[in-house]
Amino acid sequence: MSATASTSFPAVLTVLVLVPAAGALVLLAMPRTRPDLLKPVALVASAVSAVLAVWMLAEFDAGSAASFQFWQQHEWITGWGISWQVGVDGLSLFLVVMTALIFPLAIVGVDAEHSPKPYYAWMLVLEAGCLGTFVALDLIMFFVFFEIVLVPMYFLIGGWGHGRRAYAATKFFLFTMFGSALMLVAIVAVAFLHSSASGGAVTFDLTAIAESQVLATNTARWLFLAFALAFAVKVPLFPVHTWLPDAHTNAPTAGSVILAAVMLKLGTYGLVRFGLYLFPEASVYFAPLMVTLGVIGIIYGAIAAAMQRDLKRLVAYSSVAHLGFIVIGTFALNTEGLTGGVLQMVNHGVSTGALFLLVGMIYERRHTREISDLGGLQKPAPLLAAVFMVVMLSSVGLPGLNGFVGELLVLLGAFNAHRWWAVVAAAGVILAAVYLLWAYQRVFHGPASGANAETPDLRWREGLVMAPFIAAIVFMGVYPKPVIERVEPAVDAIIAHVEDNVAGFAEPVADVHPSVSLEDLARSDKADHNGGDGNGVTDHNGDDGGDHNGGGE
Amino acid sequence: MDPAGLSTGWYLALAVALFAIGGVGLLVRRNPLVMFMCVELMLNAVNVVFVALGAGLNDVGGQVAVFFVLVVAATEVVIGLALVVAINRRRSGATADDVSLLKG
Amino acid sequence: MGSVLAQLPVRTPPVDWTGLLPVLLPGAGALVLLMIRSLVPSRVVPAALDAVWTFAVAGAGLVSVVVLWQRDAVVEAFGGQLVMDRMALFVAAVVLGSVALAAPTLPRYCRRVEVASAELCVLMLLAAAGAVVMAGAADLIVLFLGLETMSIAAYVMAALNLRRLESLEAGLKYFVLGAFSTAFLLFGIALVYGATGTTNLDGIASHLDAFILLRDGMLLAGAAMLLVGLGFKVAAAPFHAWAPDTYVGAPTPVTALMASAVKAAGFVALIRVFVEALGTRADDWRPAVFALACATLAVGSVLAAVQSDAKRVLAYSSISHAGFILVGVQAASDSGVAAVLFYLAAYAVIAVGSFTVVAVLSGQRDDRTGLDTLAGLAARRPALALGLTILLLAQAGVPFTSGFVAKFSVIAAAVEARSYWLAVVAMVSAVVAAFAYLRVVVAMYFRDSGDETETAAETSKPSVGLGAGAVIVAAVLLTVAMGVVPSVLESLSSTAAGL
Amino acid sequence: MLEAAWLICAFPLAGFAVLVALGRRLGEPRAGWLATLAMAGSFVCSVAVFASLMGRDPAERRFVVTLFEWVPAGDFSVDAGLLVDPLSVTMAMFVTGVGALIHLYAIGYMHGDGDFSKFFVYLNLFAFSMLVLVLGDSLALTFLGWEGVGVCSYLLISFWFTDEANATAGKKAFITNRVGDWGFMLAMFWAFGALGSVRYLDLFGQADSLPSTTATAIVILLFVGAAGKSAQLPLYIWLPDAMAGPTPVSALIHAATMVTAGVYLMVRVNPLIAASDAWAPDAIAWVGVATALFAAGAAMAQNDIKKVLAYSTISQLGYMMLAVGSGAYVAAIFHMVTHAFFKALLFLGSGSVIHALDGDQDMRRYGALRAAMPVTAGTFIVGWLAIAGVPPFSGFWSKDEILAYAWDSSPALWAVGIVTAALTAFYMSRLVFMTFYGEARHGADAHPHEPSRLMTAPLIVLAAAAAVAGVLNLPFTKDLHFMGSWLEPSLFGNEAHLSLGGGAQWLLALVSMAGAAAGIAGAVAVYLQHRLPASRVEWPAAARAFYVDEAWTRFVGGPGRRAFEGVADFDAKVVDGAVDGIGRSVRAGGTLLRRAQSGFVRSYALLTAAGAVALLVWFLFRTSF
Amino acid sequence: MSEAVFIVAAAIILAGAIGVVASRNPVHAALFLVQTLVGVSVLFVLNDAHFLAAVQVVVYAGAIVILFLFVIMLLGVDKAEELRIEPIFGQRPLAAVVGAALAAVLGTVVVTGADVLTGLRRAGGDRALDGEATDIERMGRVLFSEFAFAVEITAALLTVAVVGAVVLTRRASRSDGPETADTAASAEA
Repeated sequence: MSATASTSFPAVLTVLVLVPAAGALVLLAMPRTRPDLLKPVALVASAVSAVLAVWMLAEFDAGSAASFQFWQQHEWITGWGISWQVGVDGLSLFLVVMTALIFPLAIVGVDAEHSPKPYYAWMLVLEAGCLGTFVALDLIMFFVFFEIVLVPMYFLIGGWGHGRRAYAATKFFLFTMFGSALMLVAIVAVAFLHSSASGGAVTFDLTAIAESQVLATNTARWLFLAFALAFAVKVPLFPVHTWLPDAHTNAPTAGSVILAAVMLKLGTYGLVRFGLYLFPEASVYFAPLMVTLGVIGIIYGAIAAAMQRDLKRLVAYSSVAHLGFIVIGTFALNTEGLTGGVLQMVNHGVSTGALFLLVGMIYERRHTREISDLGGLQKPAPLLAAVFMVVMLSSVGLPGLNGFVGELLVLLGAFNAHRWWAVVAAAGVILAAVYLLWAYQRVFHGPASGANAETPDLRWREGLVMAPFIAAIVFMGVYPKPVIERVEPAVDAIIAHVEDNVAGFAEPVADVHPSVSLEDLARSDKADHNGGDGNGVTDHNGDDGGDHNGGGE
Repeated sequence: MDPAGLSTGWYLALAVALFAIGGVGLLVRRNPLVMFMCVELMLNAVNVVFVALGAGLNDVGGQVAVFFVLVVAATEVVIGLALVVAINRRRSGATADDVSLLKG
Repeated sequence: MGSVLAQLPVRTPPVDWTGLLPVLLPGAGALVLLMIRSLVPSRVVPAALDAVWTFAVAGAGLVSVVVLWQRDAVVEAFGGQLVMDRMALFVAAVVLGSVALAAPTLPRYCRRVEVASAELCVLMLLAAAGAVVMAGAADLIVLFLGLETMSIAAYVMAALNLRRLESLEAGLKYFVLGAFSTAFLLFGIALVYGATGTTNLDGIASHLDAFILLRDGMLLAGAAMLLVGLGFKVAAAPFHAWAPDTYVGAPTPVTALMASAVKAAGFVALIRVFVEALGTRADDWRPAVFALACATLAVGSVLAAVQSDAKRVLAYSSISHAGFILVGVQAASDSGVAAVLFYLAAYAVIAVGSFTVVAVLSGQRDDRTGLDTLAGLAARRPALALGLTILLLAQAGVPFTSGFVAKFSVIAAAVEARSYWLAVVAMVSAVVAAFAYLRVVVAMYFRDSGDETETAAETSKPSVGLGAGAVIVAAVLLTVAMGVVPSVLESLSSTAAGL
Repeated sequence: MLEAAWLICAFPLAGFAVLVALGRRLGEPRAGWLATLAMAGSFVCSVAVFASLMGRDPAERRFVVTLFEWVPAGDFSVDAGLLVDPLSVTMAMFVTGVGALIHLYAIGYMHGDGDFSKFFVYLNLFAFSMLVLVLGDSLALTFLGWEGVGVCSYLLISFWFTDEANATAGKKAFITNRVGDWGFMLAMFWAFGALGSVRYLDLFGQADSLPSTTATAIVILLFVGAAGKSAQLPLYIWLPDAMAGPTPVSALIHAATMVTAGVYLMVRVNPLIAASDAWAPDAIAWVGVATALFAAGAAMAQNDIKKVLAYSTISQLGYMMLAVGSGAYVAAIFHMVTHAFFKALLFLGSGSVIHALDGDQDMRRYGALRAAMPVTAGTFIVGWLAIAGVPPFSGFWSKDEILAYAWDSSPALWAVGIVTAALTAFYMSRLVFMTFYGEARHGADAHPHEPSRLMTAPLIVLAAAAAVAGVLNLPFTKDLHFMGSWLEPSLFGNEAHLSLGGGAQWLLALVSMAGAAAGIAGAVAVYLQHRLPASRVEWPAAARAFYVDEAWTRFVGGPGRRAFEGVADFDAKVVDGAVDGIGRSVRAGGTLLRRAQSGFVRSYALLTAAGAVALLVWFLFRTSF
Repeated sequence: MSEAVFIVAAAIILAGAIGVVASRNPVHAALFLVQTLVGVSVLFVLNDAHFLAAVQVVVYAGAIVILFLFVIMLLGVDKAEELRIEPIFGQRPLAAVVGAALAAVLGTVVVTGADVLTGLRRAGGDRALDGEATDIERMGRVLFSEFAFAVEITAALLTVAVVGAVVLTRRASRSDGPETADTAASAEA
């Protein structure tokens, strides 16, 4: 993929990553006497990068979305061929924007329950890490950010979480660390094998390695597995998903929001950027496996979600199901599927992030997440219920809201690639309705008794936090085109890359016929009339449909 | 005169035996002092090896090495005995097995 | 006739005094301090003098190292016996640096725990001198003597907290096993000498280059024995058993030194003997080192995960780090050596820093190191907790710390040498070890110090003190700096490795 | 005017938006009026569109209004576009028309409800979705409306959510529909896979190039969807429960419009049906007629007035599917329209009865109400005659046409249809007699009274329509076959041509009249003259709808739930257990290794020596002697 | 001739060694040690290392063993050690096995490898043993030329020894008696 630097503000991505980090340092330096300033500072820091991200979105050249834009490279560890190389293309653009936008919302929306200084500091570090992961174009740099995000999240869960927070935090840290342990080995192996095969110096430059496919088939497959394991844990795919429910359930609200909205995407994004792009052949080879796991995840996650007694746990498991869609879309290996997958990354970020915020609000009001303790909240809190309803419907995949577009494309793509898996996966749409509507009914419907009856409705601030989410949900459902047309070129490039580098692989597409215009139809009608206008032509009647002659010939 | 009249192998065999005995002694004796003596046995085995090989190589290096081994042996004994003394201050008649507070 | 020969002058080798400085300064400094302390009555000179002096001497040594580094010719400091090449200088820097980092903690520590600070400092410096000798040794005999100087000093230092029986026990165990392994080492030297006719490292190497041994039994047996002796010094399993007990029993600053300087010296010896002298026989010893590395990694990380004492966790973790460094040795390549050197430098800083934190917290008798005493430290001393956390995360290999870069470099070396499985084992054990560190973090952050009955007085607000504070801050800053901009240290270590 | 067809959808959408924004501030009754106006506006638009469409030459009576590109990805591209053709406009007209009337009625009916404005928010949203469903120019867009109406019905059924039963009913409706939607989606994917497009025009133009198996698969999958929406066996189960919603909702959504979407869809894709294997339409026909008979049987024994109407709706939908299956698309639409009139009428009537008796829905406590509420009674009776198939009321014509085509396709279908017709006549008469005739059985405290004008006006209009709608499509001569010729352009000549001559048709008509008469007579005998006790005809099996619903419930609540719990346990115990197990085993290994660290220096020495031996052995292997 | 001497010396050495290991009383052990040392010095003589032989006797037998005896007396630990019981389970059998294995392995390697020394035989130079110089002269020259630095370091080594001995044997300022409960506890940690 070619790369273009931004003329007006070349360092935008670097700054984007560094601003939150700097904000964290500032927070640490803040005097203990002014705790009231902590949140504003954190907010400003994250808001700045949000603004930068939006500016970037505006500047982004949709025409050349397949190439890395705002591209920039600095020396980092020259001796080992490691460089600070950043850039965004259609795949990462919206993930970056979403990340940069969700963090301020999460910071505004949720106050630190205690010790705000480290809390906001960790949040900012987390933001820097996530953004870094999405913009990194150097394998080591990617890995570095991919790993560093564990630390702040670990402390957020352990320090501000509920329940078995220490257990959940440790489990999260070790599980994901184990996943990426092998990836580091694989990364290094890729670099060395690449340099020895291509005779060049050792480099960890993603594009350089990916564009010159020099690895032996078998080696590439092994390495792919090492990468895939890391990403599968992050995604998470069945059966390495069990850290997710614990982490989500015990994390503080903001933590779960970020975890769901951003951090799970690190895995799916990695699968595209470092799976398909780096190992096209292996991706094709293992596509059935990945799709199978994805489908299992969809059904399995949905069923497990339906049976949860803890609202947050339920939403967590729903993520397992939704991420399954993304994976099958990715490994459908055609434009529709992959586009849908990328779209779904953003959609899931928005709707599940919003869901966790809402669950957090409910918890704040009722101090329980046990579904059985809740009920009838819609009476005292109609607005909350309404917002929840919209978000829920988008997560169910209702047409007209964002969830649908992604799912539709994913399933379309999957249907052309792995028909019967798509048939099963589509059943996941039913299950989504089952667990979410059931949960909604148990929480919001029915008579409100006791404490439930006094549940306060949405406050202004909360409303303002939710508004952007709702807006995004509706907009991306009604008019996803601007997003798609920025994503698709990059997707096409990836698919083309796969096709070029895998012998005998052709993108599984629908067989397209020339589009039919009204005129054609009218003409065929004419013919039909002239033919059929005689006295009762009997070969037209209902039961011998075999030789019905349809509208056109 | 010619030491090769008697093959180096014999010396080495002897040394190995001595070394092994010393090692086993260190493993089976509980009195720290005796354990140190066993270490001395092992060092002497080394000395034999050095001298024998040096002779075999017609090289003085072996003897030089022995010289330094002697020095080191001396210092080690000094420190070892000092340690034993210090420990016996706290626990008279302590055997090697008695000092096992640290474990796990 | 013999009389004729007797007339001939003895050709004493040329001495390059500046080249000798890295050895001379600590050695002479030790003697000077010894004299001051034994001649001048103690009320005249302040108690802190020992530490300050040690720091100054080590600093001076560092300066001399820097100066020597500027020379591009290999410095034959003392004939062909002490060759201060770049690697030697690098390790000398690590050794002296760790001494300099360990010193500032001493005044308060020695006063609190009542350890004879003068002798401690003297021994520290002498040990450092011995370590530097090991680094520069060009001859197995010299290497051996340097090693003994360092080790014997270490035995004594380990036992120096005379009021604490554990300390004496640590000394005794270290000593007995040390002597035992020394015997093996010597036997090894003897056999190699027999096989190659020389104890000079270059001599050995060139001899093995020049001749294909028809019968290499003696050589290989020697190699095995050497591996035992040196493996013991770097605490490689199964020769590690002394390490946990000694680390825990020894006065904490001494432990810090053992984990940093002593380890560094041991590894440089390993490199000198195996990678350089026996490099031609790498195919024979690499599998053995492979096995040692795996065992060390496994033992270190798994046992660290089940400890309930912070100091012991660190002890076992240092074993697992030894395993990582062995991975670099196993690569038997220049990049492997570079990785080892990088790791040694990074880990020296981390180790001294972490053990200093422990030393600050360890109370009157230097034995309050249980995890429960750390409970709620974050609330009582946020800065201290943060410092220790960063150091622990660095040990876990979290990015943007020197620990990550170090691990990366050894892994890279291993992969480059095509020993993928060793790399995998290393990474997996890193995860297990991470669990151990996280337990410490959990204790500090997520567990509030509930059972603060009698310990409260002592541990609730431990006073860090200027020296220790400075050390910790320095260690943390260095750790992070080396993680964010590793290229400096990376280029240094590769130069030292002759890359 | 055709370009402005989007206004049809725009009006209710605007109404929805305004009501969301400031519905609460508008309050009652203004919110209701606003919504009603929106519907009226959109009705006017659709009439205008209809007119301008009439102005064109039949072959030109198709028009596509593309608003914007909705989802363009790769080969897949769907626009937010409206397909304006006779079929869709017909639908649009009666949806908006009946809709407007029911909105009007609802203003009165929902009087005093706390969530008055919210009710109309939902209604307008529903109308919008329904119109998108009808006018959409691609399967995808239809699906958008399809799911939209589903959600609205969910929201409206559980409108009074404080009652668990309503909430459950709403959920049931949505989920059951989702099962159908699964079929719809797959059909959409398959169509895309086969033709690279889901635009109707492409489907129509290229239907014949499809392999017949593909076409069959698509049709069957679409029918699964249709069966969900249009409450065919076995997915009908949600509709009877859906009566939990407010009566206007039942009238609008669960009688007149939404439930007919399935039929509309099948008619819409007639070229695909034409291209599919013969068994596909037959299957549709049989499912339809089976549903019709089944539901009619169930309706005979219901005591809840709305349940009776619900089952009768299902049964009538069965008729429509029968029509679709036998290629009588015009008849299907014709019956859909007439049914919309009289069933809406009946529901609204029942609504005002329930209203009058303070929400009591049990017919056994009704009786002799015609005196108290003459208008309701009168209009209701018109509706009754219409649905019972008594000429010249509308129902007779539409149902008769369907039966004629059914006979043409296979006499067996016709026979079942006739029986159903007789049953229909019976249970409707039963309903009327129990409600308006006989002696009053309601409590003394109840004072049945005629509802407000707002509510009676729609009744009268609908009654009129129900009475005369038959003229839309009179069978006597081709020229009177208005609807048939009007819908021609949408059917591409796939409409089956009746093979039997006029005489035969007359004969069939007479038989069906006889059937209707028999049914009414039977009802008179049982419920007016009490010749034999009602219990003889109301068998319990029918009262419980032949236990189908129970079976479903028992399955979902029993094995289904257990399976789900099994999976959840598997996750908690096996998968997660494995993870924790690894951790535990590591710790176990650690504690084991700790033993080796015994603290005895001599054991350490032993370990060292052993290690030395091991190394020596290894090197011994490497030596060459 | 030399064979006979060797055999006798070897016998003495091994006997002494076994004596050291087997004698219950440390004093006896020390004396057996002397026996071994003397035997070794005989071997030195046999190899013309007269200087070393002398040093061996003087330093080892004369100094070190005396040191041992002093400490034994000082601490009064000259009581017989009970050798029949072995507290650590399986220590002795394992020790025997390991010792035997060690001997066996080393034996095979060394003996087979040694009868042809692979090292170079140096001709002439200060180091050659067959030169005219006496072994003392020879060692002197080599020690102060080639190994001068090593000799220097021994200074540091001895300093360490002295300092260490002093600091360890000096009475601890405030020794708090036999360890108390909490020491044990901390040791458990």
